[in-house]
Amino acid sequence: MEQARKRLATVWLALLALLALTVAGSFTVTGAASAVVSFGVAAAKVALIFWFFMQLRTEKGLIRVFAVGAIAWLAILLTLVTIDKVTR
Amino acid sequence: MVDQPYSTVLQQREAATMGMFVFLGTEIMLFGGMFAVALGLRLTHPREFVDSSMQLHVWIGAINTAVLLTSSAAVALAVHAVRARQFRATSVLFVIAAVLGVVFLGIKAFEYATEYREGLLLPPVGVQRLFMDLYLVSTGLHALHVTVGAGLLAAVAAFAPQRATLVENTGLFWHLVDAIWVFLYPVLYLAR
Amino acid sequence: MTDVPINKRADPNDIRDRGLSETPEERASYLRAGHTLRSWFLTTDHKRIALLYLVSVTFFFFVGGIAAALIRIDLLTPEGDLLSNEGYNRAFTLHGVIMVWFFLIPSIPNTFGNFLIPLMIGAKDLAFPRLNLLSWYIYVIGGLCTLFVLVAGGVDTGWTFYTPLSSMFAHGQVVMAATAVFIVGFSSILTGLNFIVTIHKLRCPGMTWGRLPLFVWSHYATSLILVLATPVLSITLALIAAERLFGVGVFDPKLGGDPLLYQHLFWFYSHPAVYIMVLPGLGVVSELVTAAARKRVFGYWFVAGSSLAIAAVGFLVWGHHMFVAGQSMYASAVFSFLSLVVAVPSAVKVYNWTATLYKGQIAIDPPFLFAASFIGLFVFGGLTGLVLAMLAVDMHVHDTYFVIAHFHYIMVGGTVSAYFGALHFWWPKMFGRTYPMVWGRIMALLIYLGFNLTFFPQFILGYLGMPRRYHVYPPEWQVWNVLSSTGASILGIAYLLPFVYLLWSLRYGPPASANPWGAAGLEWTVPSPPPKENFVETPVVDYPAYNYPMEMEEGARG
Amino acid sequence: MSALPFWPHEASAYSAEIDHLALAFTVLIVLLSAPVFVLMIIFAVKYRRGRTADRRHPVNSRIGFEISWAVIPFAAMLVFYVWSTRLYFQQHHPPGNALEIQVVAKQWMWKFQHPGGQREINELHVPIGRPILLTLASQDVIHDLYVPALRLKQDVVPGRYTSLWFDADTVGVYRLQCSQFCGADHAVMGGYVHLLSPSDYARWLEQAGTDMSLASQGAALFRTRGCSGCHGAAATVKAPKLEGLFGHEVPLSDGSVVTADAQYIRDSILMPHAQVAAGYPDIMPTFQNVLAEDDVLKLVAYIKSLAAEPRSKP
Repeated sequence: MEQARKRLATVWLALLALLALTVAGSFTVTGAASAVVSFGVAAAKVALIFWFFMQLRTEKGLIRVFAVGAIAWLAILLTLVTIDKVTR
Repeated sequence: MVDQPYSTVLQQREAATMGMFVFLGTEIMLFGGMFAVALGLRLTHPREFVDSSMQLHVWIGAINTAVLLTSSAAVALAVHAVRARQFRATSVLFVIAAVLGVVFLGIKAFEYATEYREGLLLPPVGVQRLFMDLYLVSTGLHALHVTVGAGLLAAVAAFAPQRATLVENTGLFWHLVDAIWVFLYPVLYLAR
Repeated sequence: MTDVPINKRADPNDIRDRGLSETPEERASYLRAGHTLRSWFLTTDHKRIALLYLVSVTFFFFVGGIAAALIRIDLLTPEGDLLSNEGYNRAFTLHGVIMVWFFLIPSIPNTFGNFLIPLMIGAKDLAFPRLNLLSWYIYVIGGLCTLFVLVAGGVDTGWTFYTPLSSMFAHGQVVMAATAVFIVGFSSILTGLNFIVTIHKLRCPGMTWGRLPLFVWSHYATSLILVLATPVLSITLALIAAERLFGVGVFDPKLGGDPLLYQHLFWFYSHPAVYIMVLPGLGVVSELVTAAARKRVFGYWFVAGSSLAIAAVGFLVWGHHMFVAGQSMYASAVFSFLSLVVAVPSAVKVYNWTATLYKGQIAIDPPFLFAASFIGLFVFGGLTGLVLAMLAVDMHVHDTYFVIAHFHYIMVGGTVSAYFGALHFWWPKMFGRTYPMVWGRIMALLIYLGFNLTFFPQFILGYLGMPRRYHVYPPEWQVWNVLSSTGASILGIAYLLPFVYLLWSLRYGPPASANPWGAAGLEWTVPSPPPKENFVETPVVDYPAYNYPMEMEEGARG
Repeated sequence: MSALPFWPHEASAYSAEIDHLALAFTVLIVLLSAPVFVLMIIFAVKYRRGRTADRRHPVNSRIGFEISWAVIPFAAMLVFYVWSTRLYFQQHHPPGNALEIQVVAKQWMWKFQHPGGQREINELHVPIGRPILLTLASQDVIHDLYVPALRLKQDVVPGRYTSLWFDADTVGVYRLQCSQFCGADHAVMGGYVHLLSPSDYARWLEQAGTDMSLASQGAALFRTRGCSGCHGAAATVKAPKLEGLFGHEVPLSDGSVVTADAQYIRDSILMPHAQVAAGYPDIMPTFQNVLAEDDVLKLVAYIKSLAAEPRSKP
């Protein structure tokens, strides 16, 4: 029990550290690198939230699939819109 | 106690969790439309998008992100508590999370007011106007979710902190509202 | 048999009673479990909610049908004489909005899906019965908003709400119409969510995925689209409403916005929505064909898998609505290719149904006739869809009557035939009464003839170059339009027929046995109409789907 | 024309090829769907319930069948995919020597501007035997220029230029229509394309006569709207010179490079802050509410006419 609470606190600190990293990144890098940093950090943060806060760590495989399924579907929308936009 | 179509408590709990995750998927797709608009806007007008983004208050956004992350951590602890049947702790943690949600809304309101004074909201012409419209609609929609979420947290804390499934599902909703902000923040504030 | 006086209550066990009396099954059924309005409007029984939907979608089908009638009458002459330009625009907009969101999308899933999924998988109800009722109320609120639009003067944007026309130029009730569609979207989402969880969690012991009826598979695929696509439409319409109400617009071309981005978002929902409309129909036809042939479906896993494949690939093809919209030609080439890919699973289904009939015991009853119409019209609609997927040909026929004919073959020829097929197949199960077969056969034939007469001429009109949403057209095209309107009146009469004989059967139809068609499937193991709790004892399944006896070579059976 | 038309006119070689494609595809449709119709009827008769027939050895699955009826139709489709996509790409690459005509769509009329300055409404006169390139702009909502006899259509999207080209070979008068729903009078937003022999076209140009070519009309606007005050030869303000600009690459202030095409010129006039040329201050006012789309097209024609002139040193 105590251990679980400690783990959640660690995750919380990690999230705040990632937030600091992404804010710092916004002042130092620009262009494509900036996008990589800010969205890489955001993805890491969301992964932590999903895995630890939302307890996907202990859920069954099916629930995990459902949790990320919509994200995969969103990727379809974003990818095909990008294909049109960059080749127009 | 098992409700009508179910035969076991476990089955009912699993159905509730699965239903919640499906619902969260619809929320992701709802905000996904906004992310697609942001992507389209940035691909068409990369320079103005970045310029407009730099006008926003990075630090206010950062503080708000920290507030939401903290609130999410409180909810995670509350779910932990309800599983240990510490209902009082669950209640307290949910109230903390709800209060942080209200703090988030307060900061957001202050930020809108500041932007209004600076003439950023509804600037007259051009791509910056499109960007600020996108900003308004997406943060507004998110703020609506925070309002609903904070209300749910408070209601569950007050009336039903012992109903584990309800506590967990409310928590899941709150985490997703947090996760969406985690993406909105770099999309809107940190484009460089 | 006509010697029994109609108003005499006779013995229910007497065959000449013609079902006038209440049968014991009916007395114990969900239909008699409470007679108050409250017992209907606050019910959480999936079967009663299905009937609530049946009544409400039928109502909207006829409201949309009246708009269609106005359109077809106006098109009888080349001049715009019945309706003004603006009036015609409002008629086809309402026809589209009502038929798409208030009839086609909820039609089969919310009535037959609701009624049958729990029965087919051996469950007592859907996973979230109260959510199911809420979903109906949301539908009703959305419907009332639409009726308000209708009364308040209509809306003139087309069902596609293209910006900047909808956001800056249209004069009608655009915000209210968008609100109506926004609201009814949540009804779809909740229904889809409910089905997904039900199918995952409430299958009875032994009901493995490999034993699920294909109807359930196709509703599972439909539900995935409902929950994944509908929210994108919601946000897109919310953006249109925000632009009209508050001037907060992200698509405004004057500011450098991109109207094509709106189209991307709209079709990301609305193309998969076509599969929301047709996948349940495909599921119905799988049931109808196997029951009519009394034979196991040919290639179960291919038919089941093709539903999921259609749902998945259906998300990758929306750009074929934008080939002439100014989309990048490379994107168009990608979308054109993917549109050919999505035809493969549809073809697999059709060929499998045909193969199912081989060596079957085919009964030429109304359900089979509807299924056969469906297959014929769906094949033709699907293949003309491939014509539209061809980039160069699409440049000619895009936004013409060719498109109108194509999607009506899918949605009216396909989905509506399946809807009536389902109604005729499961009517005895839902109400415990049988109807005169001959009337069902007549209706199926009338629909098939009327439909082809209505919509086949529109392919020719389209290739001749008649754009859609035109009510003023060159005189030399009048013959085709008159043919089409003639067909439409036959179709209109055919759609009214079931009101007579199905409603008649409710009182005078002979009682139906538990399994009047001799069909396989758990829903046929319970009494007709089913009791409130569906199954007195939870069933246990130890046999495959469509477990019809097979005729083997002599001696091979032993 | 007969009372019952089955087939639209073909006014170009391209139309004929589209018809060939459509007809060939129809044959494929028949080949793919006929087995379904024929077999359904045969089975329904032969295996009708109650009728004796050989029903032994029913088959419930055959992987070979499944794969063949998935793959063979798809392979046949691919042939058509290549054919039609090739035509579509060809349709997106106008030849360089095309006669350019500017089209402005607005609720609910079509305006056409010829290079010589001739203007017409809802009627378009063009010669056969040479490629014609239409540049399409919209003043308000999305419209769509559709000429069935040419088997061509293209949406006209506000905020950007789209284009359509054709090489007609049959003299005649053909219908043109708006095929994207554009509001109240959508159904009557049409007119005619007059495909003329080159000599008739020359005669038409003469009688439609105008004192000024499109480029000269643009030049006049250039002076009266104040453009020349900054971009003119005698200007003192630091503004990019426009001689020799069109078709060349322009370095922008953010480091990127764009080609100065019609779309760039249009955006620079209506949204001047979007793409600022490198080395110049961002001071140009927008002409968004001052100039209509057809005026902008005239200015584009004028600036294009300056392309031939030598580029002056900044």
